[in-house]
Parts: sequence; structure tokens; C-alpha cells
Amino acid sequence: MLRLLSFALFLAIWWIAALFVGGVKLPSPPAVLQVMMAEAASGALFLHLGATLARVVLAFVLAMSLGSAIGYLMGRVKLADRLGDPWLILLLNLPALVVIVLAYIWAGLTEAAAIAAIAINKLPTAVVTLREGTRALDRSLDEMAAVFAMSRWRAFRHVVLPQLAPYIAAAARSGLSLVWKIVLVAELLGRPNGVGFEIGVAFQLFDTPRLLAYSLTFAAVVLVIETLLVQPFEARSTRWRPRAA
Amino acid sequence: MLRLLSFALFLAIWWIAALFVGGVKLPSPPAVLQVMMAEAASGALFLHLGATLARVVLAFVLAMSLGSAIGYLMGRVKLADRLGDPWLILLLNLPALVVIVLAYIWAGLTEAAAIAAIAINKLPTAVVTLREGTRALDRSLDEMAAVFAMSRWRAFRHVVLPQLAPYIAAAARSGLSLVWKIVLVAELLGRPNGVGFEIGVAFQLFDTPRLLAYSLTFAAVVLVIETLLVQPFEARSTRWRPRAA
Amino acid sequence: MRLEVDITGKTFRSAAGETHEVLAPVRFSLGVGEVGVLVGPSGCGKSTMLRIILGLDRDFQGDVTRPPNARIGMVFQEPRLLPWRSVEQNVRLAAPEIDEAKLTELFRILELDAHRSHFPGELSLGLARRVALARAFAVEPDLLVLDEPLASLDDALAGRLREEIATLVASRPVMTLLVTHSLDDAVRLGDRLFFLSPRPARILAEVPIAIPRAARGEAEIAAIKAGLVRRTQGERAGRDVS
Amino acid sequence: MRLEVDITGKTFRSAAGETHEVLAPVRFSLGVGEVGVLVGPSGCGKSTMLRIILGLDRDFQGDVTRPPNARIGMVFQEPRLLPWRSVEQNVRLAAPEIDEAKLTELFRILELDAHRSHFPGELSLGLARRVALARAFAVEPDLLVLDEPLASLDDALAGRLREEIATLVASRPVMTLLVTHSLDDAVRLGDRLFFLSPRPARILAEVPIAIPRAARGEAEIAAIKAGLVRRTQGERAGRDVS
Amino acid sequence: ADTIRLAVQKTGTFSWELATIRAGGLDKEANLSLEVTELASTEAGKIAMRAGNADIMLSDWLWVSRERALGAKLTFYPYSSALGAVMVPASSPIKSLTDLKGRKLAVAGGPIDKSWLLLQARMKQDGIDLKSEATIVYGAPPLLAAKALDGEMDASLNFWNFCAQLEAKGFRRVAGIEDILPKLGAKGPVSAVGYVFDETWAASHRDAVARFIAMTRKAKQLLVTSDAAWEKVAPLTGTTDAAMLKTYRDRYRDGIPRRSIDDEEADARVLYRVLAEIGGRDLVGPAGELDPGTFYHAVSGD
Ligand SMILES: Nc1ncnc2c1ncn2[C@@H]1O[C@H](COP(=O)(O)OP(=O)(O)OP(=O)(O)O)[C@@H](O)[C@H]1O
Ligand SMILES: Nc1ncnc2c1ncn2[C@@H]1O[C@H](COP(=O)(O)OP(=O)(O)OP(=O)(O)O)[C@@H](O)[C@H]1O
Ligand SMILES: [Mg+2]
Ligand SMILES: [Mg+2]
Repeated sequence: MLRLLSFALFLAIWWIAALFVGGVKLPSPPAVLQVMMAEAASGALFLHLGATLARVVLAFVLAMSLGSAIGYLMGRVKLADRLGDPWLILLLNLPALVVIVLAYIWAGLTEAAAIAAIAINKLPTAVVTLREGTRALDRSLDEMAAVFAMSRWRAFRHVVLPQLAPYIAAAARSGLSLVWKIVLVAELLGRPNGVGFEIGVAFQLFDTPRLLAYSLTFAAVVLVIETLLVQPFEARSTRWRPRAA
Repeated sequence: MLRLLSFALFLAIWWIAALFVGGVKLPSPPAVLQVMMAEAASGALFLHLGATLARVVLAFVLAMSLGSAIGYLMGRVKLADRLGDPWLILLLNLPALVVIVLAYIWAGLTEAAAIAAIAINKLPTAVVTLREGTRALDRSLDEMAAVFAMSRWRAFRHVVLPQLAPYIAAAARSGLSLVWKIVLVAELLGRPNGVGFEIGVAFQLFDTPRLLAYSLTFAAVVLVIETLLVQPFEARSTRWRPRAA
Repeated sequence: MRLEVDITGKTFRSAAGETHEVLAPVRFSLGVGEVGVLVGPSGCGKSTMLRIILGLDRDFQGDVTRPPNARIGMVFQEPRLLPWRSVEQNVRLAAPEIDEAKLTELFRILELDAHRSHFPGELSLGLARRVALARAFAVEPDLLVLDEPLASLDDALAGRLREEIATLVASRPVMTLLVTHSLDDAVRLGDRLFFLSPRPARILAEVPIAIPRAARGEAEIAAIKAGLVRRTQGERAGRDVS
Repeated sequence: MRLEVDITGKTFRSAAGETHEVLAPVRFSLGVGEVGVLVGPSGCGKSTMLRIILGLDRDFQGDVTRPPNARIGMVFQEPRLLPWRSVEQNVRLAAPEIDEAKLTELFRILELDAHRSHFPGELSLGLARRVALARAFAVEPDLLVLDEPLASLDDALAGRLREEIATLVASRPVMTLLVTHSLDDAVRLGDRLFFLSPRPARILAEVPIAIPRAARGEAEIAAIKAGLVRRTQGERAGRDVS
Repeated sequence: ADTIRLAVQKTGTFSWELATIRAGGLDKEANLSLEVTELASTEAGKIAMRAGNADIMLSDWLWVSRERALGAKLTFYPYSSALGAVMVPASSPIKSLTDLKGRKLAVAGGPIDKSWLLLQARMKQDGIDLKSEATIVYGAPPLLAAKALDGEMDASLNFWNFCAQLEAKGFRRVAGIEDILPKLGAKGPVSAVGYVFDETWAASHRDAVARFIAMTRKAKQLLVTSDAAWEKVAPLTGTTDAAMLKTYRDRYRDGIPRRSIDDEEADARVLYRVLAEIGGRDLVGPAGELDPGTFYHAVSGD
């Protein structure tokens, strides 16, 4: 309910701002909606959104799983941390553009190159977050698991994972947003479809309603996923936490 | 020591790869170094690096402080979370390009617009991370602080902040990298200097040595800051943690 | 200046959704200089009651009046130290005004001198509990609340610390609420003992101890204890046949 | 199949950089069916010793031989439950093979029936400690290690649980190590008592109790206790004049 | 002196022209003070314009017309008629545009690139739907140039400066887009790229605009006639390769508009219809015809 209200508020502010600033600088919600509808009717919206979502999902899953594993290792094993750290910083601070260009150069203008490049951009931030989480793990619970001879997997699943959950949540949320930002660059530079491609086209034409229509559609998709899937799941898995007064 | 070794390993791999792949696709370390030296000698390197660093620092500080504050609030106050959440998701999932373009259009091609746009891109990821951290706060320590009538600031500094520290560290590290990725887009689209500008130019000319020279210089700066400032500080402030076996 | 407790009920809603009644109507008051002792079976609601009394839990039926602006010293059932602050800092953070001499004295009494600069993770549980005691004492409280303060300590040390609590109570105008499972502690320190029922807790019996604390010799204490044991055993027997 | 402990030393390096000697040479062994009791002042090194014995801390001088593949049941000094798993899940995770009947029985004995589905955050400390006990019992251990298992429980319950520990020890071939501050527990449960010195801990006295556990009546127990008190008081007096 | 703010892509040819103007003191001569914002990408100019930070930038009449139809009163004055070209490796079996059928064709600038649209329109006349009958790879121009050199592409349609690069590296020009324009109805070379500025601004700075245009003409003339002037801009091209520099020079000189503005406009009108047909509403916006005010006429000597 409150969420809806807040959303309505957003729309209202946007609309009013659009009225004041005027069409060219900020298109009004109906103008954007109209473009959305038109694109949806032609099927282009779904085509591009689908292509982008597929890339996002693949790159996200790849980066999150690999990044979490590396981050966990670096948080646990001092040697791995020492060895991996310079690489990590390097990877963190390599511009997206450079990674994407290099990936396209080496692996061709292919889907695989795009996805790999996006994943490489996201990977180090997942590593960094999970490493912090792993460092903050409660050793006394590890000892408990060891004493009771829990299997590795059992201990990981029931002792470690719940402690990492907030870090994973943070890495996933900000990571999804990062992947989304980067997929656009990758599509802009070398893919023949996707939201980034469309945004690139809209940008060339300086077609702000179209720019916003595509951007907001993606945001809307994430909003729906958050509301229907992530948040209920999150609520369930943090049931154990003492509620705030 | 190990870090140095690992870094040397990186250089070695790069060099060997460069020998195999050949010049344009992957310039060798000396080629890149030579460009670096030339740019440094002409002063251009420092000019652009300085400009970018100034933007990075400003946007980073702005986004981290504001984002942390908002994240903390949303983690603490259910109402704020409910109200802010749709905005947060929207902001998270707005492409960097769109935010930057809109910021430039509204505020002109100014330094302030660039910094604001970068900060707005980074802000939501800081919010998301700090919100998770705040949700995971230990309420029993809050109670302790309340009972002993600690002042708000005192309780925040000594009870809350140390618990948020790993989240802040994660947000800062991955945040710096995000800011850096976005500052480049901002510079590409509307600044007459900075590393992003140079990278854009190098990309237009497909001058890979220059592309890498500028990218790696920034990474090197971050590496130095990490090694000399962040890690010693971090080691000191996590002294209390039981060491790994 | 009294502590007036008039709780008419308290229920918890568990994560699974069930509601549990934890406190039945409980009503008592405590004056300055008095030591009230809460004795009751594990899980009956003692800690919950303390949290309500201290204002940490506002979700209950009834009323609690604390003396206004009372400084509170509390020993929680677990140490609740800040793991990232040294022993000394933990104490100083709760009691910023304490002077060095006082602190040194406190650490000496609690046998913590060697651990001033340690972090809580480097302490044994007994040591950590002593730091929690030091913290509560350091604030020079007007209202001292102790939730099993002497658990996990060896008998000799527990005895010495009991004396210290008695000294503190005698030296300053302070109201004290003590939760303990040790009848011995209760009888040696308390002025009024409240025996609580299993959950939901209500006061089964309120037993005042007339002899002033200072005047209680071993003989008196043994006598009071014997009386109490008879009493509770009578009750238990009564319960067993019901 | 014995537990052989031969620790020649253990030092901790604190975060501030100082080193503390925590264990002096300590040597003892324990056979199946025996209950060894460690008694010593707070902070002397008992928990550290247990951690070494269980292989949780490998950074020490000396040797520890545990029976190979021994199933371990441990009650830590704090409950160490997984806050994100229910009481039942906490037990089941440590003892995946336990059957429903056993579990029900265990919860009945420990008076936890009403709390099966609760999360640890919804328990009182005494309840949480009982869950930790349930967990240790549920694994049907070959080596049972108890670090002050009965602290924070009321006397009546503690007594009942002491009986349960005795029953468990009698019913299965298990080696038991118990740390306690309660002489009463020590005498009622132990076969051999180890009295430890303050830090660095060494064994001051090893006192075997010859009378089998089942045969110890109130009278015998009182007699043993009296003997021990005489002994320790003699020692303390000796220390005081030194 | 009147101040004119320019948004310039640093790697673009406009910056060559500006360097020549500066070197020759032409701006002082024209009594203009030029405030140049160097930017790193093509689109940055549009942002600068829209944000009000630039008076003049480079774009094409297609976009200007579209913007006019949408309400922004921009106007256009020819700058260059250089267009892209279809390039293939020297040994390629592709001899003519019809051979592109079934090949892998790299297209720089994406689906709305003018050259690409014009090429499609031309092929349609021969009954070939290139978009579906060839494998099209869209991508960033520099990236595609690198890919072409790599041999990953059978053919590539890129911006003229990248084509010049390829040419210098031994690639063969199958056809320049300017070569196909006559078949599409144009009477001569058409300047797709031009100076773009706001109509109202131009009205209030009529004289300054005239002087600006005259000045740039002079600069262009210098670059055509004086190899010394050309030497000065050579470092800006980002290459030291003599062959490539020569190609750059020749192509640049070829691209200088020499026709009258009315001729340009007439051809633009024709091509606009072609583009509107092939690009559809997405490309041209609501208008099916070139917006009448698109070309700036108030310059003497046209
Ligand atoms: N990680 C550590 N780093 C440094 N010192 C430590 C560490 N762990 C324990 N110690 C020190 O070792 C000593 C023994 O601790 P231990 O926990 O074994 O005591 P204990 O006998 O179990 O005491 P208690 O009865 O209070 O539980 C204490 O003085 C403690 O300060
Ligand atoms: N947050 C909570 N949610 C649900 N139930 C709770 C919560 N906190 C406590 N309880 C329940 O309230 C009852 C009383 O708890 P409380 O901690 O007050 O017991 P206690 O008397 O202090 O016991 P002990 O002597 O074991 O410390 C227990 O049965 C416990 O399960
Ligand atoms: Mg309690
Ligand atoms: Mg201990």
C-alpha cells in the first residue's frame, strides 16, 4: 500500500516537473507511456527487453556465483586474499568500456563476449562484498559446526550462508543494477538488439521519451520482481530476526 | 611481499599474452608504459588524472555519506523503508547514461552536473548495502546503549558504526569502482578533460596502448591508496576480531 | 522516589505467529536502599520483566514508573560488551565521568587489572561477566539491575563480589533489582524476595527479610534459608498432588 | 580407547601484542565411562583446555589423543545456537540421525516442548542453554564435553538435569569432561575431580571419588564435600600466608 | 568581438578546421571569439546544445528536421558531404554491392545510420533486402574498424574517416555512399553533416553567424590549397602513417561542400523521403517531409 502511494507520489512529481520544464527537457509521463505502448504493440519492446534480460540474467548469475565463491575464499584463506588482492583492485578499477572493448576484440562481436565482459565487470564487486561478509563470520559458530562434525556442505548451508545472507542481498541488489548499467554499454558498442541498443539509438536521435520509456520499463520489471519474489522471500528468511520495536 | 609477487605474476601473464596475441589487440607492458611516460612527461596524464580524481572524490564522498545516511534510516525505520523502496529500485535501475544525460540537460554541461549525476548513480548502491547492514544490527547492543543512557552520537559511533564497518567497507570498495566506471561515461558525454575523456578519444582512435595507459594509471593510484592507507587502517580497526586459525 | 511496577500483562508473538503470555499481572514497588530479588524458574519471564521495567520493551499492558532521571546500572544476563572496544573502553563508554582512581579500584576488586586492554573476544566468559559488573558499578547508578550477575564465577570470587554489591548498596542511595537462581545470594543480599511462578510469571510469594543486611550472620542466613526451603518445598508438594 | 591429554603449554597473543601464558603443563587421561571434572577459578584456562582437547585450537604445545572417530557432544559455555534455525532444527542439524521419538523425549526431559518451533532469539538464556544440552545429548556422544552446563538454571531444574546427565553417562559407554563452578555438581557427577590453579592453569590436585555414582547418597556426598572444602580451605590458607 | 560557443568532438574533423582557424588567426579576422568545448563523443554535442552550453555543433539535417517537427527550432548549414563507404579486404570476392548478399556486413553507427539507410534504399531498387539477406553486425565505429582489419567481417560500412584508415591498410572501396546518391535521386554530392544552431539564436546573431560561416569557408579553402596548413592539423588525426594521412587529406578535401544551399536543400528533400520510407517514423519522427526551415538560408553568397 505504502509502496504504491510512494510510487504514485513519484509519478506526480515527475508530471508536475514535466509541466514546468517543458516537453523537450523532460517528457511527461503520458508521453513516455505512449511510446511504451507503441513499442509494446509493435513487439519491439518485448524483443529488446527479452534480449537484455537474458544477458542480464546470465551475466548476473555467472558473476554472482563466481564472485561469491572467490570472495568467500579470499575472506577465509589469508593466502588467497594476499595473492588475489592486487588482481581484485585492478579488476575493480578497470573501466567498463575497456573491458568490453577488449572482450569484443579478443572474443569477437559475439553474445559470449558481451556476457563475459559484463560478468567480469560485476565480478569484483561481488568478491569485495562477500569477502567482507566472510571476514565478519562468527567463528564460534564455526567451532560449533566442527565439534558436531557437520559435513562441509551442511555447515556451509546452515551456519555460514545465513550469516552471509545480508551481504549476498546487498551484492545482488547493487550488482543487478551494475550489470544493468554495463549491459547497456555492451549493447551500445556491439550488439544488434537489447534495451541498450535501443537506448543507443534513442540517444543518437536524442529521443528522450524513448530513452525514458526503455529505461523505465526495465526498472519496472525489476520492481515487479522485487515486490513479488525477492521481498517475500527475504521476509521469510529473516523471520528469525527480532523485530524492531 | 605476496602482493608484489602476485602483481609481478600479473605483469608476466600480460606480457606473454601480448607476445602471442600481437600489438593492436593487446599492447605489451613496455608499450603501455611508454605511453604512460610520454603522457606524464607532457603533463597531460596528471591533468586528466587530477580532474578525474577530483570528480571521483567529490562524487564518492557525496554519494557515500548521503547514501549511508539514507540506508541507515531505511534500515531502522520501517516507514522510511516502505516509502523509499520504490524510489530506490527506480534509481538503482536507471541506466547511468540516462541519468547523466538528464543531469547535463537540466543543469548544463557543468562540473556540478557531472558530479551530481555520478553521485546519483552511486547513491542507491550505498543505500542498499547500508540498509542490509542496518537490518543486521544487533539489537541487544542497542538496548545496552539505551540502558546506559549513551548519547545518540556516542551510541552511533561506538555501538552502531563498528557493526556497519564491513558493510561500509564493501560499499566503499565496490562504490569507488562504480564511481570510476561512471565518471568515465560522464566525461565521455560532457567534460572536456579527465581520464574518461582521454579514454573516449583513445577509443575513437582505437589507440589501445593509450586506452590501457590511462585505465591502468587510475587502477595503480587506487592500488597505492589501498596499500598505504586503507589496508593499514582496516587492519587496525579489525584488530578485535579473533584471528583465523 | 520509588520504583512502581504495575504490569497487567505481556504477550510475545513468536515468528511462527503464535502468541505466548509471558507475564501475568505483577505489581510491586521498591524504595531507595532496598534490594528486591526476583527468584523464579528458568524461562518464567524474569528478564522480560526487567526489560519492561527499564523501558526497553514498551509493548506491554500496565504501568511502570521509574524515578525520573535515574542513572541505571545494568548487568544483562549475557555480558553484552562491545567486542570492538577494549575492556577499559567498554567501561568508560558507559561511564564517561569516571575518574582513573575509581576505575583502577574497580578493576582491582573485580580482578580485571591484567585485562584492561583486552578485547572482549579475548576474555573468558567469567571475565566478561565481571567487565559487565564493572560497567554497571562504574556508572554509580541510582537504579541497579542485575540479571544473574554471579553466574559463571567460582564460589570464592562470587562470594567476594557479593560483598562488593552489598557494599555498593550500603554506600549510596540506590534501588536494586536482582535476578538470581541462587537462594544463597537472594538471602544474603535481598530485602524483599519475590518468588515467581512458571510462565506466565506472577508473584507467588513476597518474603521480606527483616534483619538488616549488615547484621545477617551465617546463623541467621541459614535460618532464613531453611525457612524458605520448607516453604517452597511445601508449595512444590502442593503442586505435585494437584 | 582413552582420552590422553598432555599439554605442555599454551600462550595467547593478545591483539595489543602481549603474550599470555594460559596453560602450564597439564596431563591427564580419561577412560570410557569416566566423568572428569575440571574445577578452577574464573579465567584460569578451562575453556581453553576444552577447545584444545576437542581440536578446535591447534596452536599449543603438547599432545592430545582423542579416541578416533569419537562422536562429540558439547555444551559450550554460551549456548551457541544458530539464531536463524528453530530449536528443533538446531538439534536436528547436529544430530541428523535422531528419530522423532528420541527428540520428543529429549524435549520433554529438558522442558522444551513448548519451544520446539521457536527461534533462539525468542528464548530466555536458561531455555537456550537447555537447547544446547538437548543438542549435545541428541548426538549420542562418545565424548561428552560440558562447559558449565547447568549455569542459569533454577535449582530444581538443574537437579533434574544433573540426574539426566548421570543417566546418560550410565546408559552408554561415554567419556565425559565437565567444567563447573559448583562443588555440588562436581561431587555428584564426577569420578575424578581436577582442581586447577589460577592462570596459567595446572592441576593442583586430582581427587578420585571411589564410591560409584549410583551409590552416592546425600550423606556420602556431604562427607565428600566436607572433605574437599577442608582441603581447599587448607590450601587457600596456605596460599594466603605465602 | 561576438562570442560563439562551439561543441566539438576532439577526434572529429571540425577540430582540424578549428586548428586551422586558430593557426591562421581567422577568428580574429572575423572578429569572433570562439569558446570551444572539446568533447569525447559524437552525442556529447547534442547534450551540450540541449543543455544550453553550446551555440553551434555538428549534426545532420535528418536530426534537425526531426527536432523541428518535435518543436525545437534548430537549423542547419552544410559542413561536409563526406559519407561512409563499403570497404572490403583487397582480396575479397565482393566486387559490387550486389555481392553483399549473404555476407557478413559490419554497420557502424547502428540501424539509423544515414549511410546504412541509404545503402538499403539503393539495394531495394535492385530488389535486395540487405537487412535480411546479409548478416548485419552493428557496433561502435572504432570497434568495427578494428574488427574489419581482423578479418572478422566480409565487408564493412563505416564512417569516412575509418574507411580512410582501412583504405590506407590496403582495403578496397566497393562503393562510397556518395556514389549511390544519384541513383536515389540526388543531383550532386549532398552534405549530410552541417553546423547546427538555434534559429532564434541565429536571428539575433545574424551577422556573427555569417562571419562564422565565411570564416570556416576560408579555413576549408586553406586546407584544400595549402599543404602547409594541412601539415599543421596532421597531428590531430591520431596517425603518423603517411599513407593514411594522405587518404585523410584527400577524403576531407573531397567532402567540402561546394554547391549552393538551395541545391543542397533540394537534394536533401529527396533523400529525406527515401530515408523516411526506409527508416520509418522511429527515425524521422512525425514528419514525412523535410521540415521547410531546416536549411539556414540567411548567408550571402549561396
Ligand atoms: N583469544 C584469546 N586471546 C587472548 N587471550 C585469551 C583468548 N582466549 C582466552 N584468553 C585468555 O585465556 C585465559 C583463559 O581463558 P578461558 O576462557 O580458558 O578461561 P576459563 O577457565 O574458561 O574461565 P571461565 O570460568 O571464566 O569461563 C583468560 O585469561 C583469557 O583472558
Ligand atoms: N522475543 C521473544 N519472542 C517470543 N517469545 C519470547 C521472546 N523473548 C522471550 N520470550 C519467551 O518469554 C519467556 C520468558 O523469557 P525470559 O527471558 O523473561 O525468561 P527468564 O525468566 O529470564 O528465564 P531465564 O532464567 O532462563 O533467563 C520465555 O518462555 C521465552 O521463550
Ligand atoms: Mg533471563
Ligand atoms: Mg570458560
